[in-house]
Amino acid sequence: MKKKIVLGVIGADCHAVGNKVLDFALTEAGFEVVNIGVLSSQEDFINAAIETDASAIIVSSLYGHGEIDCRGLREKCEEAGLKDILLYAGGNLVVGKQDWEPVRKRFQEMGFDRVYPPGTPPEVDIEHLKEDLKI
Amino acid sequence: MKKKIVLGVIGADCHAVGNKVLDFALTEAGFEVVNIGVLSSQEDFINAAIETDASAIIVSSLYGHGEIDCRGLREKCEEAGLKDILLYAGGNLVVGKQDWEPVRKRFQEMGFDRVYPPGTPPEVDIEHLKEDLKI
Amino acid sequence: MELKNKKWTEEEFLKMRKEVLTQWPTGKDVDFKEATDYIKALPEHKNFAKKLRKASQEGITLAQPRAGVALVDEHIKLLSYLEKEGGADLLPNTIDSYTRQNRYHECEVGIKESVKENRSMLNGFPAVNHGVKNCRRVVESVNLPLQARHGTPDSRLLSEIIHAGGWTSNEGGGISYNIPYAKSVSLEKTILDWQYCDRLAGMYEEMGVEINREPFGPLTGTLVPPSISNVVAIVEGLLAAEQGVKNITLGYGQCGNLVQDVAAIRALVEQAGEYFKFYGYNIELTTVFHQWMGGFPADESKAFGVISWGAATAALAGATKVIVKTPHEAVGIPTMEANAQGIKATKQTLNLLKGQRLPMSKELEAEIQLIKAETKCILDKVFEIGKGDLSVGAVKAFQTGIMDIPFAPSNYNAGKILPARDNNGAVRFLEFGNIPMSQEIKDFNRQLLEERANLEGRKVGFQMVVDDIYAVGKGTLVGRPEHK
Amino acid sequence: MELKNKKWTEEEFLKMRKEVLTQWPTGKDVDFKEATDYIKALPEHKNFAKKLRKASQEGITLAQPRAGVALVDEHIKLLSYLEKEGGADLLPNTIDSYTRQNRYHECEVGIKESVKENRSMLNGFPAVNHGVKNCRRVVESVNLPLQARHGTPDSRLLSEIIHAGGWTSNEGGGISYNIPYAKSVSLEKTILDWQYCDRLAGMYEEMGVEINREPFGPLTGTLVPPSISNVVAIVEGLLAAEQGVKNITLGYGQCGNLVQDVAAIRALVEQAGEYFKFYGYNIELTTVFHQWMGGFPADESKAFGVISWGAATAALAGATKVIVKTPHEAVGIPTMEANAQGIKATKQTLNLLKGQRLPMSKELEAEIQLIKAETKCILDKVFEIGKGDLSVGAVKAFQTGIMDIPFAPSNYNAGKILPARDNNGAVRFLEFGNIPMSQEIKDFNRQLLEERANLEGRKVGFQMVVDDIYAVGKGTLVGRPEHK
Ligand code: B12
Ligand code: B12
Repeated sequence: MKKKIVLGVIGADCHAVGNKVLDFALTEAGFEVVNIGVLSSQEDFINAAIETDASAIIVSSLYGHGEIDCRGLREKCEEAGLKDILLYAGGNLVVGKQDWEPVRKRFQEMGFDRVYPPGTPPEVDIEHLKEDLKI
Repeated sequence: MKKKIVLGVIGADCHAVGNKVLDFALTEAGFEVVNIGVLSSQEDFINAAIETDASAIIVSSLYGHGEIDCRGLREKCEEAGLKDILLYAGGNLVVGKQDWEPVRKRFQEMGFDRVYPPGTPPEVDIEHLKEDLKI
Repeated sequence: MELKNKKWTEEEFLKMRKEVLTQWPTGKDVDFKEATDYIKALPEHKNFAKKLRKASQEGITLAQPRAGVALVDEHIKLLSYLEKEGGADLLPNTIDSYTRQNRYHECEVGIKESVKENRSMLNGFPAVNHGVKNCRRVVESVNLPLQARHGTPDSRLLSEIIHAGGWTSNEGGGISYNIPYAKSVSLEKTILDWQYCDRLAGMYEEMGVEINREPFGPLTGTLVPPSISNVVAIVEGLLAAEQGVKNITLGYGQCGNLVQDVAAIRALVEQAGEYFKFYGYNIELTTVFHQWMGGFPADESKAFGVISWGAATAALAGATKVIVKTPHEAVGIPTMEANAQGIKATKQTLNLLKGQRLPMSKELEAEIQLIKAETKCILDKVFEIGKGDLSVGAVKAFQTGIMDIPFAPSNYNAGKILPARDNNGAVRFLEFGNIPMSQEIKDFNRQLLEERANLEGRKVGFQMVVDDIYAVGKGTLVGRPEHK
Repeated sequence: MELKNKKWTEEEFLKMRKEVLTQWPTGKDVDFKEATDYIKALPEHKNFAKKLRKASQEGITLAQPRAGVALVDEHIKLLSYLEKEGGADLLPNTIDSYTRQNRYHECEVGIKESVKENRSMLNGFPAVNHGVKNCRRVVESVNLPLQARHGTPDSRLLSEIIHAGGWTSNEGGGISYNIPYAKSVSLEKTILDWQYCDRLAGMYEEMGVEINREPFGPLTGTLVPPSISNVVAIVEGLLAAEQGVKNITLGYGQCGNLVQDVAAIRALVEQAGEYFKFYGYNIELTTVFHQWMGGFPADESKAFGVISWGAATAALAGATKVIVKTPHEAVGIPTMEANAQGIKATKQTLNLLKGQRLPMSKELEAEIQLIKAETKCILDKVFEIGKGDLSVGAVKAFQTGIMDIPFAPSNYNAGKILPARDNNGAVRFLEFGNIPMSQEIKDFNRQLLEERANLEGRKVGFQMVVDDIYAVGKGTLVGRPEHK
């Protein structure tokens, strides 16, 4: 059976191109993609994950507010009963060109399993998903 | 009476454009310019200064070997009896983009009265000449 | 209110205004009469419309960056730096994304966090939260005209505040600030809301205050065929004109093929001019060329190549201004220094090219004709379907996919068209969806893409589109298959 | 030996060679036969001529930096970096200025000082001092073809060593490496010495080893009118062809006006081709476009603008390769990083423009015709004055100012012509000196400059020239008076 993945762009972020490309790439790679699109709230991600019984949530944030928008997502997942669901985040997560390590750390402390710097190609994501989901 | 200035480009350096422009600007500013042109040796500078009884020697070096080419010029001037003749140097004096202060220091230690970083316009030169020659 | 392409009555406007100015506490500081006096008292060189007029007369291209941070003092520092060190000709105030969604409470959080963290936690300047007085502080602290640049579907309050704040230009439009920027906001609503913004600009004009309006040309910034963006530009230009706007800058985002880009700007000026004239509007028309708006290379030297080529094209096209990218584009909001670097590379290029234009040629002529023909196919249908009312026509056109913007996030966009580059890098239609083009045009577009497919030894298809999306970021214009 | 444009006999050559190879101890390591075997054994992708041929067939423009430091290991490190990080397509070995003056003793000093100071005290790679073996170490350490780039009036020994060292291209020529680079070396001597270098390349060709030769196009790099440099290029091309050179790259330094620059390259290819054909030489002709060779802006972002615009022009002109400047240009020999940055901005621009050409237009056609007509006026006279012998003609032409290069340091150059830009930035003749142009051409040049003078409210004169010399460094193309 295909693994289900919730995909979306969080917050007030309207960047749609990467989202469409990721959808295409993940689908090609054999996942069942539940794409909630841009401008999605934490609740939208969680509801989609519950409804579809997804194995992972992939959060994109391009526009710079990712840090504010992603806070508390892990906790809300737990509350909603999504125990140990995989959480990935990528895009242009913070405002400006910042050293990557501290950014990665901040997001991991927020509870993301994997965090990706700007311009990470979908292949990397797919490889890690396969690894983490043991496919 | 017009002050005489020896102008030239030292060493194996063939950069002629700045030399021609400097000649034009110094002449316009009221100096009598003795332009020995490019590819001039230390001896060429000294001979011209002696022959014309010049008040200053302006050494250009653009091509990067200025440091090697200028060494000993002050001493040779002294030996030739050109006591206290003004020595200026400018152009692109050293190889590469280097911190300016150490370069200036090295050239002043060689006995240059004034040393100029890349791109110094002729006006600066002229002002200083007038100051130093009390015109 | 029913959507119609008709100048709002004073009554309609004032009724709406009451509501608008209470959307956030800072709204109460807007006093229209006092604001017109304020703007009139500003020195001429701070008026956007006047500066554009002068540039247009002199035939030069002005450079404008994007820039905005959360806090007022920091923002002023940023703009002053771009003016002095960067040599910008026009200044922006890029508005943050929460403001764009009218989430002023979240802006407050962002402002507080920015103070606390001592770095901007917002991706722009929250003008509504800062209010009229602070907008004026900005205009008084710089020596150039100011514009608000955003992406706000409902920008009524924002527009009131920025104009009262002395900013004499406003970017946006009912289509261009909806379809690329929103997901579930109806087009009917955004066109109405932007009629409000246009009417506001029109009222300033009627009081003798020149206000420039600029529909957002590049849309999704990603492989938008010129005819698609020119249609939107002309529609928004006409809608603005009806509300009394007099000074309009129509925009276009660089595609990358020189001939196509120059043709797009020329076609836009000529065709928009014809439409304005036909419908009886007396408009002062200028143009803005956006340096490549899609994915950038992360390497800064490569980014400089992209930036400079955009500047060169803008000059050769004779655009009135160019919007400048920065060497940080691929990674994040630029530092003040990186932003100035982008402007400097741009200005150097513009200056080298001052007065130079791409001469007319067979190829340029043909491309202009093609873009105009494509544009007309769509516009004819929009007028037809709206039964003569352009605003209604636009709404219906998006419903039916007669107008359709590639890669747009909006649910109100059909999303059926697909663009791809031909062998010379010009953007063509791979899928037309419901875009009503003549068969001849369809065949021509197809033929060009088939030629590319042949050269690449593959089929015309979505992989080509994906490759083209990545291409500039990876250092080329056309996304060729890796091993070929 | 008497100067004649005639292929040297084997006897003449071998006699001279004996002398040449003893000019410095490293000369004795040159073994022609062994060298041909060595080059033949090198992989194809390290042959300069072959790589140019491929690029020419594919219609792409290659990027080549300038680079050279005093010590072999450092030099290899530098070139490898430019290859890998920079993405260079062709590699140079810029030779230091002492070698260029055959002052090998001073090179020794420079090499020792460089070891001591742990930084390069020479402005290039002293190939003669390092000898054949070290040149081979370089070629074996990189994956691209190598060329010597210098400015050496007498480059006979250098040429022997670099070719035996496996470098398959040599830049220079009897005029282009004398007049801009020397003060008191007679043209007769340099033409003879370069006949030697050309004959050497010809002998390699006869042994089945392809060697590329590239006359130095930009001359003094400063406002050189295209016809002046095209004349030199064609003359040196013909002189090389006579000595048996088969693979020639003719060059041109960017002036800055797009139409003029593209016209210059097209005129050069067409006209040189006609001359080669007329005189019965079968030459494989390619072109090199030099990014702006005059004074650069010190600001690195601005330098990127200049670099990228040069790259764009090279692509639009369809040049086979482009010589790349760096963001450090105004200040000093670039670091390895700055050098790579210049290449990256260049390659990004070239890739965006791949396949794009400036379409033919009335303006381009007219400019091509003008350049060709000017070039022909001079060349006709050169042949006439040489009584059919081109080498003799060239010497006499310089004596009489029929050929004349602006701002050149050589005593053998009349130095009577002055160039200045017209209102569009194209370089025109302000003073013709003794350049034999038709009255029509003279009047046309004058008219264009008068137009500029009118616009600027001043007289045509030397101040205009000075302003133009500084202009690009100060951020513009045309040197307008400050207050206007
Ligand atoms: C096109 C574009 C736009 C278009 C978007 C159109 C649309 N609706 O899609 C427009 C013009 C509308 C736009 C608007 C804005 N933009 Co914008 N935009 C871009 C741009 C140039 C390209 C984005 C793109 O499409 N790339 C191509 C796709 C394929 O790549 P991608 O988006 O990066 O996505 C890939 C990867 O990130 C990765 N990825 C994404 N998510 C995840 C998740 C995981 C787990 C993994 C592994 C990988 C991954 O995979 C994707 C597919 O390959 C980028 C800069 C850039 N990258 O060059 C700026 C950029 C993203 N935008 C930015 C900003 C700030 C804005 C604005 C706020 C306006 C402004 N201030 O200039 C508004 C945002 C409004 C809003 N509410 O969101 C900033 C963000 C800054 C930051 N983070 O510090 C950027 C980086 C530009 C910049 N340097 O300032 N933008
Ligand atoms: C044009 C040029 C050439 C032309 C010169 C033609 C000619 N015969 O004149 C050509 C192509 C032949 C050439 C050759 C070479 N060049 Co060259 N060249 C330049 C370039 C691009 C412009 C120089 C110029 O004409 N500028 C315009 C004039 C008006 O300005 P200027 O020369 O700087 O002179 C002004 C000021 O410096 C000042 N000034 C000069 N002297 C003095 C003295 C005083 C007291 C004062 C106050 C002021 C002052 O006033 C002058 C008038 O305003 C410069 C880089 C640049 N500046 O952008 C490189 C540059 C000078 N060249 C350089 C080099 C290395 C070379 C070569 C060795 C080749 C190479 N490796 O690439 C050869 C040199 C051969 C030789 N034997 O000398 C380097 C020097 C590097 C360094 N110092 O670290 C430079 C800086 C380029 C670089 N960054 O690599 N070059």
